[in-house]
Amino acid sequence: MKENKGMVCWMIFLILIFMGLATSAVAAEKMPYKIGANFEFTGPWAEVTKTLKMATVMEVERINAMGGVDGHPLELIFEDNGFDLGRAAVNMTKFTRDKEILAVVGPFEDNLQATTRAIAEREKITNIIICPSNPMVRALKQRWAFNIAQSDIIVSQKLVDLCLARNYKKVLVFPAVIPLAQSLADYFKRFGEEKGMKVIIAKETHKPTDIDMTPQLIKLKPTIEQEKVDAFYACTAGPPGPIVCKNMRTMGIKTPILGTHAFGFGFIIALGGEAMEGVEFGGAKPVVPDQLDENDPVRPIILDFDKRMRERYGVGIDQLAGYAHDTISLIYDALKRCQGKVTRATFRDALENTNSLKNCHGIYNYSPTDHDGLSKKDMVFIRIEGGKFKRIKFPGYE
Amino acid sequence: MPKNLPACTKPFGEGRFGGQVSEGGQTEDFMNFWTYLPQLLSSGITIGAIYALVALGFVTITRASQIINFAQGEFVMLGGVITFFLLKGLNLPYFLAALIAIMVVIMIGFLLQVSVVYPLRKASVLILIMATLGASIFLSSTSALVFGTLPKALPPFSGEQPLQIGGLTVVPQSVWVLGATFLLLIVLYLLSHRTLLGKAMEATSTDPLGADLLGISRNLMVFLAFGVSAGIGAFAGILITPIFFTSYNSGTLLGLKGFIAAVLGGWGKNSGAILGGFVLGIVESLSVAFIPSGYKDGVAFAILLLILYFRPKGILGSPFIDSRRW
Amino acid sequence: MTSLLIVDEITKEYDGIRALDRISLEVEKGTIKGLIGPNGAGKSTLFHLISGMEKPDSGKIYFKGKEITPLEPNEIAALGVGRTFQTVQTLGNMTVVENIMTGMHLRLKGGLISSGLWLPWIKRTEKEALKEAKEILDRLGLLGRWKSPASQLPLGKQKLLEIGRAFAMKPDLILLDEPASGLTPTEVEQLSERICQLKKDGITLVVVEHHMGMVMEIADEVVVLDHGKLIAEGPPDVVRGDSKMVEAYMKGKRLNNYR
Amino acid sequence: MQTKKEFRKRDFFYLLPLWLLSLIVPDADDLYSYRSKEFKRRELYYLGAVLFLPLIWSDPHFHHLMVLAGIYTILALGLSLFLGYAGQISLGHAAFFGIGAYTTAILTTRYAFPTFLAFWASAATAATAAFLIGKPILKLKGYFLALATLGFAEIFLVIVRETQTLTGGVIGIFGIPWFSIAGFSFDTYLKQYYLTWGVLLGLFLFSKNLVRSKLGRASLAVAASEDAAKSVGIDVAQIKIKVFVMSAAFAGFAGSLFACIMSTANPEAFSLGFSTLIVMMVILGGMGNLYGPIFGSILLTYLMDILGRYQEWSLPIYGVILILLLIFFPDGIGTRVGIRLIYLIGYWAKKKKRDEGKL
Repeated sequence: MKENKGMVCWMIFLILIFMGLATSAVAAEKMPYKIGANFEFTGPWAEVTKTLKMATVMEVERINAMGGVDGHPLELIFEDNGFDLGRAAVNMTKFTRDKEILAVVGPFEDNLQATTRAIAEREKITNIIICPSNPMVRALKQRWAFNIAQSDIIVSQKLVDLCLARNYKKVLVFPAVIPLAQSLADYFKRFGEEKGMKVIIAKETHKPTDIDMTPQLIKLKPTIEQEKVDAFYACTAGPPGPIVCKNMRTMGIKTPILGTHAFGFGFIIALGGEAMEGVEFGGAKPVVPDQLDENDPVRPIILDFDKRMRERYGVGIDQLAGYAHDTISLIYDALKRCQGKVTRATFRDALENTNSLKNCHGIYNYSPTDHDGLSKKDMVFIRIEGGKFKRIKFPGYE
Repeated sequence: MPKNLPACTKPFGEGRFGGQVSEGGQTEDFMNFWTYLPQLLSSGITIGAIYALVALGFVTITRASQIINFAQGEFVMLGGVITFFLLKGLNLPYFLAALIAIMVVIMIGFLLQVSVVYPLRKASVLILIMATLGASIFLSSTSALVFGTLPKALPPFSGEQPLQIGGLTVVPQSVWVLGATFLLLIVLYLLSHRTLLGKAMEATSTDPLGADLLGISRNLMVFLAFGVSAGIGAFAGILITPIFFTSYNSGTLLGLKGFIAAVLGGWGKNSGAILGGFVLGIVESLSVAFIPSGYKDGVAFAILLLILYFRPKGILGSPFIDSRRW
Repeated sequence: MTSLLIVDEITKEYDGIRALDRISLEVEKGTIKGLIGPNGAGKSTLFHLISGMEKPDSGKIYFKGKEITPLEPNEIAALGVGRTFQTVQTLGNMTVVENIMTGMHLRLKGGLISSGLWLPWIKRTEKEALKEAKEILDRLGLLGRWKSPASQLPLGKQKLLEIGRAFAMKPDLILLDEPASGLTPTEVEQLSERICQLKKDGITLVVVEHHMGMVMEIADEVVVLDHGKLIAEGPPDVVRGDSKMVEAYMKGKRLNNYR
Repeated sequence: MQTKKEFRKRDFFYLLPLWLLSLIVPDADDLYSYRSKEFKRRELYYLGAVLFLPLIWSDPHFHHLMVLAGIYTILALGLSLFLGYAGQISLGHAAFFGIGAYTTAILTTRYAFPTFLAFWASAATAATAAFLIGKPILKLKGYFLALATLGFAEIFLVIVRETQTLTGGVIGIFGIPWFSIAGFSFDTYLKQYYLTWGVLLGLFLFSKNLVRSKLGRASLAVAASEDAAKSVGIDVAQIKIKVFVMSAAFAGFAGSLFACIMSTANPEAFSLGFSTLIVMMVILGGMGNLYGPIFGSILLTYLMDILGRYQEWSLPIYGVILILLLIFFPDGIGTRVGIRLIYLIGYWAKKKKRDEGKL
């Protein structure tokens, strides 16, 4: 009995000492720069978010292994917002409360981005948003919000170039009821008609959850035949793309299919099977890491990143992994360029002054008027052949 | 690079393609609608068969105990997803994978009954609804965790090449679906009308006390019913995954549609479930010809409201509607 | 028409079986009518028809000279027909006093908004209602437990409470459906006292009862039903001697076994 | 002898935290006791907590969380009138919430309404919609009523997605101004906190009065036994409609506040999952008890926030917790804990008396 008590006292004493040592040890090295990540770990985007998490974690560990930003390690803090508006906003507040957090990455869902960006604007914290596809959100001229994605404007311009190269004069657009698809369709129509094409946006639409597009296609088939459209633009993202292709081939429509840059994922081909053969779209460079030009400035970065991803997780990179990589390296770059004490304000200014930073997706240039970064030159034409993404080139359009 | 973003300075919605639809986009001329009627019908019938299968799952449980299992759709999802996992992950032969998947899902059904429904057997309707909804949340999110949220596509049973029957082209898989549906219907009919077990299940549902007095264990019957319905669900899932991709969250909507089908045909009747399923599928796919396809999901629920208001018994009439619970 | 309630040639069928076959009877104002008969004779069915819970296949029902056959139950209740149920249906999720005040529903005023804002007149009405309800409980001898949940009362008290709820409507006619079933003899005594009190208040009653002694004691007139047919009617003493009734109801036994 | 001492010690251990709990946990016999006008001391505790907690614990995250919880509570309060008192089931209240939010969004962004007017307008719109939909639906019972309301919610979502010219379709509506009364705009979380909980307090008093009035008794009677209710002349259908419309109006208020505070309205926020969440709040808090919704919604909002840390696991854990809570507290945590509490206190008091008697 007594011995036990003595033991306990000793234990507690030792533990206290150790804790003291530990704290002092922590205090010795420099405080980490914290980055909040406000992602949809559950809900429809879970898979996407998994990729983002893997890539970001890997990059951060690499940077820390290299000694961090002049001694300060980077630290990521993940929060799940469960695809829910309220929870996303609350997470944002939670991050802003912690004074050491310099920036918040995400969320991924368009409808949540509007709120978090508003909060970021109010609380004066940088909010880096991956793939803001909602035109209303992306276009909000906000000081504290930065976008990492090919804006739907350049995607549409690239696709118009593809049509011109292929000499498609008349294109039928079959849009999904998601913000990305809607703005893509609008911009495609505008730029296409500037270039003298005839773009028909079908009244028929489809939901991301639709499992069978045959009825809509049946209503579109007469249009395709009467108007003799040269190409069919499946303006959608995710599973509906392959479904559309499959149903079209099943119905025996032979029109060539154009896709969005959201077609550039392995699972799309896996779902569509041979129906996907011959689909063309303008995609990002990480989709075809091995087929870039020798003199492409971003080629080494992509190959290196691809190698490390394969070593660590056994999967190659895709566009999203690329976005994650770009996010972290942008932050790293900005932190290095911060003058004096690193605060949220100085970090934001440094990030806004990012200039010709080479990254997976291309060369980033931020400026007070432009928070989008990428340009049309950072995209390539891609065709699906033999169950693989194959880069195609056209003289004059690059 | 300076950007002009006129689309974003526009007021919301206005000028999105509610407004700016071009001339050729819509085909109101019914000439060529009638020519494509068979095509619409065939796709409607395929989906209808799926709804019918899901509805059968609901009905089976209801016949044994007047419970609605809102997790029914998840059984369908799990059937497809687990088969995919076994097939692609463990490289099992197709038939074996399907069999194991069905077994696993049946086990899950048993577990669901034991862990959720049995403890709440005396609880009110509301509690049961919420508990099964919670179960469906758990199942779907867990499958997302284990198998990933990417949609899965199984290879079709026989060939990818669409058959040309007269004017219309049919995927061979839909023939499989139809055949399997009717096979299952016959089996269930025999089970519920020819065997003692089926009669016992029905007895427990219509008159629980009497069944108890006859020495039929009600809980056992509910237990078995959950297993059977889970099996049916998994079967449906395996059938549809080659045609329509199954992803972790496709269960809920399918479950609701299946329930609507069951109510439409006549609540608590196998034949009603089948009929309702086909009617719902056909009406849904035909409705697209007359209204913008965006409203397609609304159609099913509109049908639900109408049928509940004007004829809650459903088309074939229902043995359970009179009971106080409905 | 002098009679308060007139049932005229009503027939009710449940898939083929005639629960009631062209029954007609009259209830004078201020009397107690006993309604007896073996199980399945259609007594409760008759009550359901009168209170509008079910609709007759043919025939008409008049109350205060007004036809009430097509009316909804709550409308009939609004005309002044209160009733109790065979299986006691006190509102278990409320206190005893609230049960009584629920009975006063039609007599209280108060809309959605006004009662939500608890405007002065609502306050006044509620206070008066509470006072009156307590008086009623006092008469029923339940005032001691006015705050306890109704579901916690013993069966006898619950039956009393149900009668009290019906009485709180200030009706002209109360239909009592087997008020004495499952009660101890002493409780039955109390019950019959209360019923007689109600009669003194000038309320007409129709009582369905198996408990012969009680019916014969309190009823002014007795009606005997058997398999949906009215086989005897008249004052208790007359009916008691009636041979048809004896062999239909008593299965040939002597009646005084039952007294 | 010694064992007895230990018992007393253990009781004491239990009692201190339980007494503290009793300040936040709704009273068990609120279920039954005649709903009296005068406030109890416990209610003053609640009021004090609501007023001063944010000032004492001034943490924006806490404020923001409580703002959300307050909005959900308003919605759950309305639902508990329909669910707990009238005993009907509705899985479609997210739709009324959405109607409220969209009314505010459209009125303020398109027609530059002052938010205060839009606030009332959204409640009116939601109530009207409830009246129209309720007339046919409310004759159903049990499962079918649940399914019908659910179907209504789904149809509402489809309509919102499709009528792009009005609601902006899936893109939604952005830039809704802060809630403001006479130029005073609620732009910080603290102000929003007081706004939300002020509205909640008003609606709470309103429904407290409603519940102990004629209408409340009638709806309780409908829940208990429709036959009995009819037999005393209660028009069951009318009562159901009234309560349904009332709860829809509450949902409209909540939706309007939500739109103002989130400054955006889009269809994703009003799906079936949200209806489920709200119903869970009502059930877990304890039905037929006006404190239940408050307790339940605060509980679940915090639960969701804490679960956010367990990234991928949050949703499965949530599902399990829901099921377990339903199995072990089918009549609400609040009620259950309250009853235990009272039992224990009573037991302890008795025991004390007995011991004194012995000494």
